[in-house]
Amino acid sequence: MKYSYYPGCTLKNKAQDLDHYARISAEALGFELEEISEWQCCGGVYPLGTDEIATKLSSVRALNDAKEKGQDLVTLCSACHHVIKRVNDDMKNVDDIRTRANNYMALDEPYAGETKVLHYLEVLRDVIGFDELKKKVTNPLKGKKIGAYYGCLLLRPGKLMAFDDPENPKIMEDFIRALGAEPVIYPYRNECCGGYISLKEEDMSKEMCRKIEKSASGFGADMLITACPLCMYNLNKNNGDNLPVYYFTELLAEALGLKEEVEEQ
Amino acid sequence: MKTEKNRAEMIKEISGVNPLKCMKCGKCSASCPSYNEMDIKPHQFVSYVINEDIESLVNSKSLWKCLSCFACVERCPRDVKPGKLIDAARQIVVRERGNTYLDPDEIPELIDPDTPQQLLVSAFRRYRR
Amino acid sequence: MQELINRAKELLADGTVARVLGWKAGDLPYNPEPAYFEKEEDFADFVYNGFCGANLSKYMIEASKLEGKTLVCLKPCDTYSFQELMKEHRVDRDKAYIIGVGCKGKLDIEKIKAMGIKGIKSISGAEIDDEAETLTIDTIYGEKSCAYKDAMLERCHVCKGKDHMIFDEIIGESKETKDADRFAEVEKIEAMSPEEKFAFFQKELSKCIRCNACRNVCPACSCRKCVFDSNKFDSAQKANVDSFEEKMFHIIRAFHVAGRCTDCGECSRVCPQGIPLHLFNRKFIKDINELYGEYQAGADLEPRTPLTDYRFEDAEPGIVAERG
Amino acid sequence: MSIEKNEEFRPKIVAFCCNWCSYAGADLAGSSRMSYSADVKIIRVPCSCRVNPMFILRAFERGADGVIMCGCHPGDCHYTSGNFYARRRMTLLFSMLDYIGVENGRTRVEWVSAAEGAKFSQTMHEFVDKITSLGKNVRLEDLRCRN
Amino acid sequence: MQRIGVFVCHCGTNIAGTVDVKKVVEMAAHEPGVVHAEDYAYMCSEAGQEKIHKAIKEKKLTGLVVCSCSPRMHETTFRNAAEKAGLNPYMVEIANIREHCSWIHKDMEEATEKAVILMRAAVAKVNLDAPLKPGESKVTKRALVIGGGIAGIQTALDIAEAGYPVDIVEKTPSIGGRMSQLDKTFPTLDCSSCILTPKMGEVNAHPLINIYTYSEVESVAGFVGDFTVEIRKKARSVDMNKCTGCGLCQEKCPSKKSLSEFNRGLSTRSAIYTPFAQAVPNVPVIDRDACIKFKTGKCGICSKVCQAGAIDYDQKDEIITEKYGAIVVATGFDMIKLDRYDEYAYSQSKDVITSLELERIMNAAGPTGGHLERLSDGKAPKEIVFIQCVGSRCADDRGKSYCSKICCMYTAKHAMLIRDKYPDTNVTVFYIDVRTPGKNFDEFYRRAVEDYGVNYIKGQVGKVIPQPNGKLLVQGADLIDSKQILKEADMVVLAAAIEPNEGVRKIATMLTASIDTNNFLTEAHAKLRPVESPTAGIFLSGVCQGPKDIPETVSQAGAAAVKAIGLLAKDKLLTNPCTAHSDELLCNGCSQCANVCPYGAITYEDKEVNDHGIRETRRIAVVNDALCQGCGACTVTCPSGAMDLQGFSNRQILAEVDAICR
Repeated sequence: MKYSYYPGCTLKNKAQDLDHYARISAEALGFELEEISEWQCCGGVYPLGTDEIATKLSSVRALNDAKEKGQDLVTLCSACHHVIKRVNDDMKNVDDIRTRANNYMALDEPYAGETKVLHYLEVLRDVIGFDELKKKVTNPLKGKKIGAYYGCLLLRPGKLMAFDDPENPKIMEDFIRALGAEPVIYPYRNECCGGYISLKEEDMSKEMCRKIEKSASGFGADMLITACPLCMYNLNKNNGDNLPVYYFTELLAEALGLKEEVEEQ
Repeated sequence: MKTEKNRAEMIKEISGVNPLKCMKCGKCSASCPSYNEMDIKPHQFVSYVINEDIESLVNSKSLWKCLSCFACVERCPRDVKPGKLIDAARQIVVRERGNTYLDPDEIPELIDPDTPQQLLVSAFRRYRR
Repeated sequence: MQELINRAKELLADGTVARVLGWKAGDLPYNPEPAYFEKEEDFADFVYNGFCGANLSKYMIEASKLEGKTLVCLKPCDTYSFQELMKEHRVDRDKAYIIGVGCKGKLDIEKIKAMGIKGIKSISGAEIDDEAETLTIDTIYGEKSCAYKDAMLERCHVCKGKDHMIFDEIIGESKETKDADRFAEVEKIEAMSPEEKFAFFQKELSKCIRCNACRNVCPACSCRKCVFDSNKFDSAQKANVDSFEEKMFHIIRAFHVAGRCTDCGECSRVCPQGIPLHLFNRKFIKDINELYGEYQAGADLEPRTPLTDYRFEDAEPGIVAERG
Repeated sequence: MSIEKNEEFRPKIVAFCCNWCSYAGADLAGSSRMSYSADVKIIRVPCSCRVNPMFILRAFERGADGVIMCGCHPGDCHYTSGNFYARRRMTLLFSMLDYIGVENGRTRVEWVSAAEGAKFSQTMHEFVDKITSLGKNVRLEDLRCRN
Repeated sequence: MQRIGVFVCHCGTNIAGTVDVKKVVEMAAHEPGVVHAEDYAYMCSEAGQEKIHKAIKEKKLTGLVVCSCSPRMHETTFRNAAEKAGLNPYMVEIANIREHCSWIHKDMEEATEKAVILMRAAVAKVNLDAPLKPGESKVTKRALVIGGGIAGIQTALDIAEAGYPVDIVEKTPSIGGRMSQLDKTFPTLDCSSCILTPKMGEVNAHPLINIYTYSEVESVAGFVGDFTVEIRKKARSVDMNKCTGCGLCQEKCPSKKSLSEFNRGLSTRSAIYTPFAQAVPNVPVIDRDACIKFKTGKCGICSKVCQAGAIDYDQKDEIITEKYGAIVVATGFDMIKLDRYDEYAYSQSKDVITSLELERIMNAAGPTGGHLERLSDGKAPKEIVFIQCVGSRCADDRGKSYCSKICCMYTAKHAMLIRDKYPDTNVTVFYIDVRTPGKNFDEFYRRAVEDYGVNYIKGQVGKVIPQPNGKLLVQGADLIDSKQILKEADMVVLAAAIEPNEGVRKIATMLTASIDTNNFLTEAHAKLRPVESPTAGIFLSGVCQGPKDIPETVSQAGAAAVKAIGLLAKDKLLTNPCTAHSDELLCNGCSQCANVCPYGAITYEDKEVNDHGIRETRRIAVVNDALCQGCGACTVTCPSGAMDLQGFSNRQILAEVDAICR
């Protein structure tokens, strides 16, 4: 199975781990991520203004690229996923945005939201299946108590992201279970880490991350996983190193027995 | 200079929000992680738009404290979703005056070796044009 | 054909049937007409060849009222009409002995004439036992020939299939003749601008002389008395003028048979003005297929047709404007 | 030589309303004083399923510029299922009119409940605007029927 | 040719203020068939009707057109007036020149022009009217009440007291409904079962009331006065006649792990059970999904211990067919599911509960024996937070658009009861608005605040955050003080929205009763006919029609009973004569019309006809006038126009079309 893959800016740089482990795990699980050629940055945040067009075009390009290949589009980074999924929804359902975006793009065939946007976790859940994943785990992460940190962008707005219950998600917990570890459910897993605000309002972000971390460790987590490089950065920067934070793909690779190979190489 | 009425209309148009649907339940303010940092609270944004007091909104520091975390958007029972109004007000600032909350010159001081690109990209999108 | 005649005679003789409904030769080599055969000697005129396009199922409405069984020869496509009429209690299955006759595509004399073949004396290659590849036509100007396919009725190019839906026995082979898209013509019109569409139908329908041939031949249009002939709607027919009345007639006619029309194509075949009347019926069939799911009238005996059925989630009428 | 009077185009619009929902909705629009154009004339029918395509074509033939049919919302029919049949009939009829080149804004179906006076008035506004923009129905009128 | 009289009403200035009524009268005189035209200030008044009477007599009128308000308002008035003067009432047509004309147009010229056209259309229709005679149908003097809650109980008692037999069909094993689950009732704080149980007993003992519990309506046929209903009596597995209600079987039943429906899943029950101690009838049922005997074939303990020999494992569902003249729907409500409101952590913490669950916890017969305790650890809560409007007043599809009406009051009740019984427990209520219209209601709420010190905070809660120490952190807004509040609570109670009981849509469909998008049954008129369904013979009682509290429910139950009694008291009903008829000379007998008839009113007969000298037997559609409701679906399906509708015939509607387009 082959998917178009949109890595996003940070995965080519600070978050290479997130990308790298995802790719080798995919291979082991029998699907392929074909990187979209010449993708452009999604912009990091979804432009809420209904009159914004230019800021949505990079997403449309990626989406159209996948459409032309007849593939579903897979993303990893929560922010990219959020932006691309919502732009896709606009292209499908908002006449005005679709018309104007297509006018800009001047494609051979207008793009109208045909591409299906999937998060990597959705591929694991809906295509591979967590039961199937469990069978492929060679190095179960026994004894690890892992708190899933969803953050805000993956889940909300629930109706558009259609990823999981926005107030009580379970996809990452099921993922953790499939890897052989124990998920720790804590109420702050869908609260914001502060996001881009950490640039100028460090204290606010610090306060938020502290709450997340306290809640998670209070419920017994000894590590957190995330799908977002910015969450990772904020959490790492602000938690007194008590609770290590990993990309979910890193644990996936570890459970599939691929991590050592990499390290050896 | 646009009138307050124009600017209120503009906010409604950019956001696609009808503030009259608000029933003043305060669930947005109850959900907001940045509540304490805000001078104009999320639920108050609605009445400021209804009352066409946009000048106060564009001068509010709340614009720069909102995380766009969509908690209010998710939970608003009336389809008002104040987060969208806040973003629209922010758009008015960055579009109208070329005013920004982030100057490229500030950047070197604000970053560290681990700062992900995503952070800069996102901040630029929200804070300036 | 001989097999058919022999079998018909046999069934007449043993009293299984009281009469046979088939075709007898006309005054020209290409215009056989429906006829009853009741005695052995009547069969001298019996024909069944490529020109026997007429759908005999409608005749069974009257035949059902006669004493005894009627042997009726039905081509595969005619059997759809017969089942539809059964569904509507218009024909009596017990009064029919159905011989499913083979069909290799029926011929359109207008097409042959359009090739410039005139003064026809006789035509060979159109018999049911022939391979149906080439027609050899003896004319007063000498012998001409043409490909069987090129002389086929439009409806045979979009044939529903060579299987009989209902029969007591089958005589003769049938051939798959479908080589065109059933809805291509409809799609072509759909793609036109409103002005072009209007001009197209205006041109076609202005030819209508309200001879009612389409209505009389149609197996679905079998009302005892047509609304256009009754005072129920104050809609008694008027003389042809270049105006709305004809459109109304043809739209309503198509609407009345929508969901019941098997697309047998008889309306277009018999129209003396050559109006492609099947384009109305087929538009409804296409819409029904697209909006309410694939449906072939006469393919089964389920009582509900698309217009006497519904789903909660059916499309709204606004879809017409939406799809433009 | 006579001077042609430049009269404003006033469309003739026939509205078929079911007795239970839409006619009552129109009554509510009236008692709430929600105005709409006087060009709309309502014919009361027991149910939208009573509307025969012949009625609609007849209206056009006699010079109507637009025909709208209103009924109970699907699922709320007073007779349980009438509007479902009406919906299929009208969908096919409208599609056919579109197919023969009639502007497809000249016909409309709208579901209006007895509680939706505002929607009734709004719908009539929109429909009248649409018909006004389409102008006179010249494609379907039977000139012989003109007085 | 008809002799038509046209009467134009001024309706004071309601019509005459915008429509030039004189002009309408003048124009009417030119219409074909019109022999009389006049106007009057109020046609519906005695004097107006007298004018009609006089004109009919003097001018020998055969048809009337009244240009006035909506026919929905006064058609019956004018039909009666015509009848009094000896004219067939169906020879009257109304031109609605008020609601459809004068009230919506401002320009006199425009409105007058339109009024004239509407008058013309009505005249055209009357010209084709034919006298119609309503048929008669009998009334079965028995009522069916669907639902055995307080609404159904009250309705049944009132009908039975008037002397008519009543059957109650109740889905669960006992009557009692939601009210039996409540602990105390507002605003008087009486004990709910103390006032309900006697009524349940009364119903049970009433000679004219028959209760079918553990039963459901399977199908409904017929029409007002003559419904035929099939009731499925589910297999109880216990013989109602033999059982003494001793309760030994429940005690000995080894399968005790099923969740108690009555206790909202907060406690368990045995597989053979009565829902609660005061159940009526006091006869248990076997839950076959939980019963070991049914699952494995082994066990049979209940049968062994039952001295009355009442256990019957072979009992089958039974279908009872009964005829009724009137049907009252009293199907009640339930709380919405909260799975889309997980910001309140309902599925994540046992200490977040709904108000109805709290009701059970507070009740002495409830899962905690009436002690207020946390379900997680059994500890007494010291800090309780109530959250209002959970799923009510919601614009998106997570919740309901309406106000559930009862929550403000019951929350005040809960707060007060807790503060009264456990004075050291603090109670905080997060509210959007406190809605207390009703006798002694606001006083009640104020008492909660003033006398019991309940802390009311105006603002919603954003999130309930379970803490590792088992507490619940409630993050809410205080809109008055402009503060975001973080409050640590031991228990959170959600005032979940109420919604009509599951299955009511199915029942409404069987009854052909209208139902709205929220699944509340629609009343025939919001103000003037609030307890009747638009479908004749169907009446509405209780929350199935809209949110209401107990006193309102009881009032409505009584009102529905009176309406049903009014119907049952009649010996005969006149049927609507506007029915479909098939012209036997045109009918093809094709069966298409029967396919679309929602009432099964069309059948086919082989009939000998004489078609202009040709005699033959034909299959002909025949309409049963008593069943036909006059929708007209068949008329459009009929291609030959054989099927036509009296009072709305093809030619009449076409005449109206022609008149409007003229």
